[in-house]
Amino acid sequence: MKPKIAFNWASSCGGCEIAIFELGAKIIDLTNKVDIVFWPAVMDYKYSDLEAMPEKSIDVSFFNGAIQNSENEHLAQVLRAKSKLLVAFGSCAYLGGIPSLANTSDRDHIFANSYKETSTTENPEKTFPQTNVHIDEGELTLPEFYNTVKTLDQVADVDYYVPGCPPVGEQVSKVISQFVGGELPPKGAVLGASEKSLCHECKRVRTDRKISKIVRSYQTTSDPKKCLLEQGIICMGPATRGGCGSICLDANMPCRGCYGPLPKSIDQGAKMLSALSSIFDADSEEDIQRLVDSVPDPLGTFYRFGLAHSLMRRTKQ
Amino acid sequence: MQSYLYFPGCTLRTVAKDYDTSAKACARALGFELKEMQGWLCCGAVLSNVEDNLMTKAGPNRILARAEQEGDRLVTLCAGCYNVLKRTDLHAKLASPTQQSINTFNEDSYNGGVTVVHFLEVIRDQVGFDVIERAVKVPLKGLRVGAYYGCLLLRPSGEMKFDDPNRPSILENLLKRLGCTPIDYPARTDCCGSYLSVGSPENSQPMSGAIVKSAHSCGAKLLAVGCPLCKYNLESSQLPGAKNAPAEEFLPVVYFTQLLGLALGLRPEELELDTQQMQAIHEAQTRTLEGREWH
Amino acid sequence: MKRVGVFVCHCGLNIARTVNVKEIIEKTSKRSDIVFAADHKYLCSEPGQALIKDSIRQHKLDAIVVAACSPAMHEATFKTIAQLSGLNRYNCEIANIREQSSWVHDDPDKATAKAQITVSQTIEKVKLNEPLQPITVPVTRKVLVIGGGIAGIRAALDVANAGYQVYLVEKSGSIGGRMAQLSETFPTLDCAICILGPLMVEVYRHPNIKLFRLSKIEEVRGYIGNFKVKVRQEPEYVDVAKCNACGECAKVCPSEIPNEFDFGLTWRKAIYTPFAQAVPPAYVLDAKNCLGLLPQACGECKKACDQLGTACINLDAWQQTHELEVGAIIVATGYELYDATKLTEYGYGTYPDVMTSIEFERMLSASGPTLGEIKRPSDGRVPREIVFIQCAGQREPETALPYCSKICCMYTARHAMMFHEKVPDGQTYVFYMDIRAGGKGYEEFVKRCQEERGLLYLRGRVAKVYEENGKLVVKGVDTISGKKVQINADLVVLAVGMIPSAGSKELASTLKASLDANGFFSEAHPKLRPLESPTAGIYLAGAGQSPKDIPETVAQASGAASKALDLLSSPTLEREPTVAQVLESCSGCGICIPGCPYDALSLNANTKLAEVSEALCEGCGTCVATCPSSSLSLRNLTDQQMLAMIEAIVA
Amino acid sequence: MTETVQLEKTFEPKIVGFLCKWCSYAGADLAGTSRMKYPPNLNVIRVNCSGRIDPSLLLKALASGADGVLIAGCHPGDCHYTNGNIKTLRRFRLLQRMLDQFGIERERVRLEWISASEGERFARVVRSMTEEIRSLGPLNWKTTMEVAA
Repeated sequence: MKPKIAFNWASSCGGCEIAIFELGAKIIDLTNKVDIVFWPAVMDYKYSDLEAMPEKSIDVSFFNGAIQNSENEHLAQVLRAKSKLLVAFGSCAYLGGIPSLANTSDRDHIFANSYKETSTTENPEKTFPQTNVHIDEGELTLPEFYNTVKTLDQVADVDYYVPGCPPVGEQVSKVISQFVGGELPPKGAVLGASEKSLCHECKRVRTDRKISKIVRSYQTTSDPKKCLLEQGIICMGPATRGGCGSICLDANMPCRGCYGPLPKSIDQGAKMLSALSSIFDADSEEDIQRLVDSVPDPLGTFYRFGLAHSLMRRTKQ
Repeated sequence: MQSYLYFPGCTLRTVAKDYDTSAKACARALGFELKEMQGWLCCGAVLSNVEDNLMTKAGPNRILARAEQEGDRLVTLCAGCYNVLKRTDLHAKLASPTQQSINTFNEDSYNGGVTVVHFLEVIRDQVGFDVIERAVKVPLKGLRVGAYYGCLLLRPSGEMKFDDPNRPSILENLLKRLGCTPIDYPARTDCCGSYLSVGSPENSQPMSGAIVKSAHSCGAKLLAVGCPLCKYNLESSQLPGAKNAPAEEFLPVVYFTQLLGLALGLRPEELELDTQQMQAIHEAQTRTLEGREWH
Repeated sequence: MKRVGVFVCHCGLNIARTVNVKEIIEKTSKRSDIVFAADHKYLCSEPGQALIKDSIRQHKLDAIVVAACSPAMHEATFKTIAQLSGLNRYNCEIANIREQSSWVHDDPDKATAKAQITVSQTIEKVKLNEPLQPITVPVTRKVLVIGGGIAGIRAALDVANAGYQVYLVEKSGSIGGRMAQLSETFPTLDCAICILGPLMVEVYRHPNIKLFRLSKIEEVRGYIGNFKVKVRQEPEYVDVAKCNACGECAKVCPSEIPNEFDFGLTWRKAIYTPFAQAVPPAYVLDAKNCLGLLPQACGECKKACDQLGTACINLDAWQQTHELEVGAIIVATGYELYDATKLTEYGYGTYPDVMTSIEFERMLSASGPTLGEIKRPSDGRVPREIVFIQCAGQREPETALPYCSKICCMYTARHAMMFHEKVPDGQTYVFYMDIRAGGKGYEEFVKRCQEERGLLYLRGRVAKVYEENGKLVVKGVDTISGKKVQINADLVVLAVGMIPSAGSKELASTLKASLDANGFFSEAHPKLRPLESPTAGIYLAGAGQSPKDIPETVAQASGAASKALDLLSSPTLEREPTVAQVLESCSGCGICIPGCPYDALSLNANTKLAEVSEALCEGCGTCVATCPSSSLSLRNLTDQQMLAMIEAIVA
Repeated sequence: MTETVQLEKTFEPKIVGFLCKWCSYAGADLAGTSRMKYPPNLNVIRVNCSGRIDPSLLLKALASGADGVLIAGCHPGDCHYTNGNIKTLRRFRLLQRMLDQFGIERERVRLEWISASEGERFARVVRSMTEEIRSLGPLNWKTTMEVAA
């Protein structure tokens, strides 16, 4: 009998779903090998159907997206209960991803911003999302929106992690085949990624490991052959797992860190901060401060994909 | 008109009225005024010998606390008050436990918002000696003045930071600008005997007497002071009957503010200089100018 | 899992007075990860060490924590005991509960609580320590001595005589230092230069000593056993080898300036010999006061020298940099005198007849400005009444130097005695706070001066000195009679204090050797390691470390020399193996490479990954913090250990 | 006034101190041998050089319950390892900017240069830091992170 697989998306852009379609024709023989029992992005499933399933009846659940509301958390728990293996699929589920940048703010500010302050918003009645509303027909409910975005493993026990925003195609097929009759590493492993930093697969040449200025990529035309750091563009590559094939760098864009920290790393952002500042070409207080001040939005830069997963997880309200 | 918050102190209300008047007159002449602070009281200089050093500070703290309400700089004239208030302020800024208990003891606690300065510092740092020199209408040519500092302006030097405690020069520098000839004499920083003159003049008089002698022997014809008590001691030590009073002729003692006033062209009465003092001053000047003097 | 044992020291009452040792033992033994815990009155004592030894054997411990004084104190002792008991010495860790707890906190409960944390954090660390073997590296068997005074001379000779190469660096034109300026020395009244001169010559002739005059230390790299030193030498306009010190050059030199050797009491030319017995015995051209070298303005000296055929003057000489490799460095930078003009109450600088003791010393010297005659600088008259003021600007924390210079009581007695010799009918007064005459024959010497010579010692300080009709009026107090005293003197001599010589600060930071609050070089331990700087391989001699007299200086110099020899005695040296290591996750990004001050990091040519040269790595761990991929680790101070310790503290 | 008194009674700050072995730890030892008194709120981790301090460790301390962190090293120019402390300075300045973004008061995280002879300075730093943090109150980052709803 074919192994049962589930896909779910929580707080995410949907890119991870597209990543699965990157399998292309392979999806056909995937469906020959497995039963897809739950996949809201593709087919209409009811949560009730899922909740009705017996415990551990699903072999593997691929869960993408961060946990930003009560619905996300509920699904995470249900899927955990119903599945033998739960996989945090993609940067959001694994690290918090872009959604967890919301942890630099809180619900009230986010609502105010989205439903009031933005210039394109027209909301004269000042209507804000409510968890439940009475109307004549009865009661309407919405999931509760959280102050703090969490990673999947902060709400449920996770067996494996697959990084990437989104995970690149060939890695996805590799991972899936690992689950379908493949060899599996010990619990907690990061699949579909390298054990070394992106620099290991980066084709750019490194000459002088010094930083005398910092610019944003739009402010300069960078040399596509030279290391971006040495050109003053902050590239998270050194502090980020490889395995993506350095596609961003091939497109002359710096790494943003979506593949997450390295095996022994305590905190991806802090590590990058440390490495970057250590090679500042400045010794005097003034020069150092000048370079420090030229770093755009440190928190957002160093934790673009990993705030929820980081040591600090969020800012103080 | 620029005005400075001003603490007169008891003596300048009574025996040292002339110091107060002349200073205020000079200030006006120099285009600023000394604005008397509200509700000032005795600085507690007399208490400074009392054992319980907490009490010595309670009074002055109250003064500073009140001054704080009116301004951030407090000008003093009497060297005694200056010494007490400045050191009280320093102590307050240390935020020591003693200070805390003083603040809890006083109804209004002082938060160290006041800088205590002496009138001399104001005319040196705020007005500037160059301005003074230009403002001089009647240069006091040939007036051989012995500046007398005493202790309270200078010591303890670590705290007062007013001038070099051993070789001070601020008064001489001022007098030069007024056209006087300042006389350097060794005793100018010696102690005048201070409050001993109250209880045991037989001990204080020889001390101040020695100062007068020293000034005499170096050719001073006049003594300029910045402290009422010093003035009193230096004068009384020369009176007949004072214990080993100097044999030389009487050496008049005036406040530096009075000389400043004269140089600025103010009338003697504005400076409360009596005819006797004026006579002495003219006498001294003319003698040297006509070269009847040695030196 | 490791079998960890904990030992807590009472240090007599030093720890036990504030830290509740029993409670710590109790709490610690309750831990599931602790096999054994015990306390002792003095763990560093023989029975204390025996306790550790036996317990390790008996309980088969494979790691121990010793909670006692600072690791700076006894870490080595306890690691060795661990080793002798069959443990790897790196499985022993020290928890500092004395300097960091019992001595700085009053509240016993709080002190104990803190000590408890210190102990548990150390337990967490030692659990993750790995056994290591020391790294052996070769030793450069040469010594650098900085400063050519009596301390430097003695140290240099001792090392050289033991058969090792010495580089002696002196900033002035001649070695000899302060001692060369002295006339006699107490208490024996030996002529200073008579006993110093031969040593100076010996240095100059010694095959194992290379002397650099007019030189400064520019840069010091490396570490104990292997220092790389750059010495910058001012242009040698006069060829030391050729110059025969005939002095013809000086005769024709038109530029005359005050002679610093006599503190401006005499004059010298721009080309001159520092003093009669100068070593090297060659003239010095003082470029600052020469009429001009670039462009050449005068050149008379060269003409004169060339005419004589000596031809040892080269006016186009350039400064040179010498690169030296040494295993040990001896710092003997000596002292200067406190600026007496700051002591305005004494009027030095205002009244010519107020002089400092060292100026008086020059005047006493037979080769001095007055050829030993004592004369008033103002009018050349022989003074009849002389006042010596001891502790001038010393033991005065508020206004001048807080410390005592130790030698003034002695040389002042000597000065007074010499004055009495030369002016028998003169009267001498000495103001003192108290006489500090600790030293062999010192007390006797002072007594002799006081009694036989009828010198008047007044216990008290001088309030002020001023001039009155040709006399110096000295006003002071005699605290014994309780009377104010006034002396009308002809000459006043100030015993000003010793301060570290100029440049000590720069040198200290070049050497990475620390200075104390008064700017003297600080020793590794005030009692037990007075000859060593806290920086390994750097040794201290003479007044650069603290004020001291000649016998002490010479003793310390020989001591420092023997310390250096101890290091040089073996061709290799064991270094701490707690160095950086590269983990498999290294991607070869190369960000760590430029940061290493020792060039210990490099990218392997084949693997293109980082690698550490253990011989070069000093174990600072900066690269570990720098590595963006956490692929560098510091042995026995790994991130895991740091995390464990942090957890233990905040738990 | 009364409020701070309240705090002093209830709240004892927990401070993690990273001290370099050559200067600052020796300075702390000097404070000890000179019997200078300072509050027991700081526990010390001894490192060879302040350059060893990875910002991750500092964040770890704050995230897991410390109310403040002190990094102390040799004065610039005096580093036993030439310039480890300068690298610390570079990292620290950038870290400060990021800590501002995290909303952590600057008083909580300090970088100080303390030489082996500055025992008094060490004591002073610990005193002032303890007082400042005490008046700021607890950091409690754990609860900050847990605010989900």
